[in-house]
Amino acid sequence: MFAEFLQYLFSGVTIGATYAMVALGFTLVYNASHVINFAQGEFLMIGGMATVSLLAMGVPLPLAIAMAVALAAVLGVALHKLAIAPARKADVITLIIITIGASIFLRGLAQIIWGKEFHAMPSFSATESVNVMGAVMYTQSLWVLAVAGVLVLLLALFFTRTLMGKAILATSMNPGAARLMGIRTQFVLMLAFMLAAVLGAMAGIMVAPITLTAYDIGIMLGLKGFVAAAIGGMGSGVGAVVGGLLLGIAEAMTAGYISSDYKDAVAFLLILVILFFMPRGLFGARVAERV
Amino acid sequence: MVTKNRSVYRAVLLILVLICSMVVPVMAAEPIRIGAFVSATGPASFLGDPELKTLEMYVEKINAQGGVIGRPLRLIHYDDGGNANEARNFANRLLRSDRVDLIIGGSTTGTTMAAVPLVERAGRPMISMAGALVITEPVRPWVFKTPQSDRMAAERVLADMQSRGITGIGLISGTDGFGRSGREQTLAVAADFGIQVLADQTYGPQDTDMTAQLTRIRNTPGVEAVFNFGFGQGPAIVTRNYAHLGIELPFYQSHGVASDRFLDLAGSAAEGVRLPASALLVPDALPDDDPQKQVVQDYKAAYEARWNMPVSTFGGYAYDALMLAVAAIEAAGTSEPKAVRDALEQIQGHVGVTGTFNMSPDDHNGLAPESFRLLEVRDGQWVLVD
Amino acid sequence: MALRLPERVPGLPVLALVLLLLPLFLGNEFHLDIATQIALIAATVVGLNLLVGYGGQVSLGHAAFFGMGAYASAILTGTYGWTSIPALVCGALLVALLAWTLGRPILRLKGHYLSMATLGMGIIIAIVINNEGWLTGGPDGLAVEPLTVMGAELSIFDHYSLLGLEVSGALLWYGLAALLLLLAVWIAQNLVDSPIGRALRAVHGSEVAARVVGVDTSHYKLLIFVISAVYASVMGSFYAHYTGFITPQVASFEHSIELITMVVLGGMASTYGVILGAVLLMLLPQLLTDFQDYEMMMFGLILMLTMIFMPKGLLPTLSEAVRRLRPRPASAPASGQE
Amino acid sequence: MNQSVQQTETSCDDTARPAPLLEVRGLGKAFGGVHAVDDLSFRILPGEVYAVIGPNGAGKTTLFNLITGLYQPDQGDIALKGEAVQGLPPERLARLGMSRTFQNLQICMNMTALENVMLGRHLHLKRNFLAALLRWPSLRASERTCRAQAEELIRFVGCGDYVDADAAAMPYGALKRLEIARALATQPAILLLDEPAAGLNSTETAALEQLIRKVAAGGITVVLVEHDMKLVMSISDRVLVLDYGRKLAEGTPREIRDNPDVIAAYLGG
Repeated sequence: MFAEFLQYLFSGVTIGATYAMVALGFTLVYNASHVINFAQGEFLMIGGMATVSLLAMGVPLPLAIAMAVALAAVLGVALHKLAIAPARKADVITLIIITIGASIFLRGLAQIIWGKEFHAMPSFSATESVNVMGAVMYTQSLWVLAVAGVLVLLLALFFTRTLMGKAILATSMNPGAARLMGIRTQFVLMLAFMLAAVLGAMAGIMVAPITLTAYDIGIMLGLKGFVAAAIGGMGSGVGAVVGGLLLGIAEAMTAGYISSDYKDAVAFLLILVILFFMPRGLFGARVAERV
Repeated sequence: MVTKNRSVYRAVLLILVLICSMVVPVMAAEPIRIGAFVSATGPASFLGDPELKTLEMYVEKINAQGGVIGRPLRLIHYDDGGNANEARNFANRLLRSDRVDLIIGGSTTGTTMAAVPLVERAGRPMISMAGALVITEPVRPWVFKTPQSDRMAAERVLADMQSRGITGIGLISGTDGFGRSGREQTLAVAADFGIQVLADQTYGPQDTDMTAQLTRIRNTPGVEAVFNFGFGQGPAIVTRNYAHLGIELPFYQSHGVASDRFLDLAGSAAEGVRLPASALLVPDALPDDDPQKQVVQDYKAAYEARWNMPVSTFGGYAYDALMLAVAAIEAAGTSEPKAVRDALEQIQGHVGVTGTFNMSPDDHNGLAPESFRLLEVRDGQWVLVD
Repeated sequence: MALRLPERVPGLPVLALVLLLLPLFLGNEFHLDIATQIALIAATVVGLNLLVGYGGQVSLGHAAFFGMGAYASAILTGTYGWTSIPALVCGALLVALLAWTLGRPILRLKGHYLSMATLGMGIIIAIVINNEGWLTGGPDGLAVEPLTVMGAELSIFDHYSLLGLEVSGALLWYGLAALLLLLAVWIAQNLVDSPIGRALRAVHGSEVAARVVGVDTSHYKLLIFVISAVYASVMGSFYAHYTGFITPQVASFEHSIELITMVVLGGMASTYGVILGAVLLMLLPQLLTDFQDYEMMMFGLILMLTMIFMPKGLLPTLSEAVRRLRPRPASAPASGQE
Repeated sequence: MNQSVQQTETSCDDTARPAPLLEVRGLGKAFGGVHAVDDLSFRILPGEVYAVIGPNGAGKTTLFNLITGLYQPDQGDIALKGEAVQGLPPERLARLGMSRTFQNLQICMNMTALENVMLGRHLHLKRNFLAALLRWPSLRASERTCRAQAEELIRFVGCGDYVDADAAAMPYGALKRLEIARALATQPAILLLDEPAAGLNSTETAALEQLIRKVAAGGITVVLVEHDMKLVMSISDRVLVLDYGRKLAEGTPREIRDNPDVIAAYLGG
């Protein structure tokens, strides 16, 4: 019984950590620009696909990862410079449609470059799984959790300890005032997009050995990341992490104990229920409206 | 102001160019017009991509050899992205705008069925590359298909389980059309083989982890084997999760994974997996007197040389569809739809990649269950079991 | 008293004229078929625009209502042998009830949380349609009976004699779709020009302002949510009868995104703009087929560029440009040619 | 000034004075431990012009938001025409005759000036759903009347040039007056103006003063938050001075001007 529960938990935490990284990407961009970047899932795809194709060319794994992340970072900056910045005065929903256009474009591009097939990436460690109290865990899951943990920690340090991180926070709270204080908001925005792309790419690379990867894998993972971010409360870093883990675990538990048919429905039901009681998610800012 | 005007001007230009590009292609009387709609992108690109590649390649080949009944073939193809409504619209475009003589498509049951009413009405033969039984049962005058039915696949697997003395199984299937239909057929015929489906789990086509479902199946008492009905990357992940959980029970897949790509994706986890598939995956293992041997070897060699990627049985469905069409046009001596349809119905002993087709007015599929070979993965290779 | 002529006075007859003359320019039945579908989808989008464009409430799950209407008609006529109109009305009532029930908690949310909730609601409905195969036929879809009105069947494949003229069913269907679109526009504009519409637009413009002058904003949000859902349901029913075959994709997240994209692309709060948006987005897949593998990339690119350079949508941007050109016809074209 | 105002200038324990239009008792509201409004009580009599002043952050706008139902009070009562109204949403208060303007303009920029004011007539219009859907003649007639009334009001506040202009295209000063026109369109018993003169030049302020006088002369009770002391002192019947959310002083402009506490607070005491 317990082994069963543990098995669902492992599976949920692994996928949940992925969702959390995607959700953090959403949160970063949202905080800096109040844009929901529907292209966030594509960075995941680009990270995974680029790494796979570099590996196939004989590039060693660490270098391949670095190059893939760099590629995603460049694309993140390009997304901001070419698509978001020129339209920054547009309606929120218009910006959403722009990011949807961008995600379709990136997917179309990836499909031309890398083809439509799924690709497998070898596990980072030689042994593929370990046994923990009767439940089995991918060693890759440990990689996912470790990397997610380190990234979250680094982000937290970045925002609390560095000037640049504080600048991003200031910009998110009040762009006008931040500009007056001499913060270059455009640069901060660009940085946020870049960091989000890096996060997404890292998530994509880490889970690729478990999930396989293809040009269209970003759609569902991106959507789930958005759900996780909303569960946690848009703009809250802690919320993104908690939301991601919660979503992953809820899915695994539903598939295990209730119904695999309605696993995804339960995830979305969860968000409806949470928003019903907490209209700004679990950790969303509760500010009084200024009039 | 100036830049704003310019951007408006540019956008207007863009729209104009787009609208102009809609001009209907000029009618050319000479070639035989073959229309195709496949799911070359989207969730079913697994199917549509090799299908389209096969069609393009063989239409070229046939034209290089002088065409059919002295006329070149002209392939007009559209990508429906796996969307049934797009498929319907493209089928309609093929019928009414491109005025094709014959249609090959769609890739999935949903896209095929969406086009069926239009095709039936327009009276043009359509050869589908989708698996579900409903496409050709009941028989519709103008609709044919090349893959074996999913029921046939289920029966083949269940028969093998029966021969191994298995009486209780766990079923896991995708929630896409292929998996749903396969699941229904399996549930419908399992009892005929004295087999009980004790666990019935599903996974979404985009899911990335099926450990929970498999854990549940493993913990169901009485399960002696597991059968996965699905296509795309899902079954590969299921296979990896299966091995990862260390489940020792016999594991069966459907023909939905019958491609070398599956071996790449599932890796060592695929060891011992059994599945029904056409001869295409084991061309060299076929006995020399097998009539399919030559056809299958040729197709595999040609496809892999041209596209530099492993063949899949789905491309084989397209190969068969095209060759059946060519055979029918040759037999009819014309591309007139009614004559071609009648000729298609008369085809006997046509050796294809998928199997040997014996069409009749009551059977628009024409394949016998024997066309499915039972394969097992051993040492990373497909091996013929019987 | 100088009564300003409302914009709707010239708009509707022009639209009617365009719809009337359009069949003369369509090359073949395929074009007519696409035009019919565009009209039905455009009518759906006109309804969605009431919610999104005028009311300022984003819905990322509207295809679910469209799908429910389509499936209600398909199932009630096909499985239970109802005639089309009662099935359509029943579907619309069902959707209205659902939208009313769900709309209350959902519409309390704002901004991205509202998007999220509508998205979740839409996906749950799509999952149910996909999973309950015994009722809906599952992912492989469901064939739909032709539309029957007072015992007469309207099939695109038949020919009918109308006032002594032989008319194809396809043309009749086009006429019906065109009428539905005109009706949808007429009703939408009536609503927008009424006190209700004003209250609704005020919700978008400034919700506090609306409240302090006595507008019960949550009531109006709910009202318009239900209205736009009913629009979608009714058009979904007609669409199902027209195409004769539906799959869960009609209710999918992708379809929802498509619908909202039509609104934003054409121009929010512009009834004729969103019709233009529907026309373009429905034609694009047909126009881009020549690009083959590049189709998806092109589609994304066009979507992105249009929204970047015309953030207000096509029609508002174009009409603004025209307005700007008019007073100084000499200088404007020069700047346009750069 | 009218009679009731004369009476308020007599002492507070006068039992014969008229019932207050608005009465606030022990009102309190805190944001994260900071008391924006703290145990505040005052009464506003029908027909008077009542000003609320105080340094920045004294809780003036919070007070307005509490009175008009945008914020929920933590404690205390608010009575409008003798009826307890604390906690009621703004749309209910509007029905009871309360209307207001905002410090940061709340104009519907997606509508014309006329439509903004017609919106103010919302409560007084037939809002039959079917009539709207099908555009019945009765609805058209009522819309025509409404349009005429709205135009009248726009001219009344001095924005006659902008009747058909898009709100987004109007200058700031005109928008401030437009907001007043919209508030007047509800036919309020009490009108709350939140810094109506902020951002206006001296000519515009003078015009505003005239407008407020005209409104008050029409029998509408006016409550205003304002920084422009000249304006406050010239048009108010009584003034309430807030400091840190508490009542510092209340009285006629003359009394306030001479109040040592107020002088201390204002001159950095």
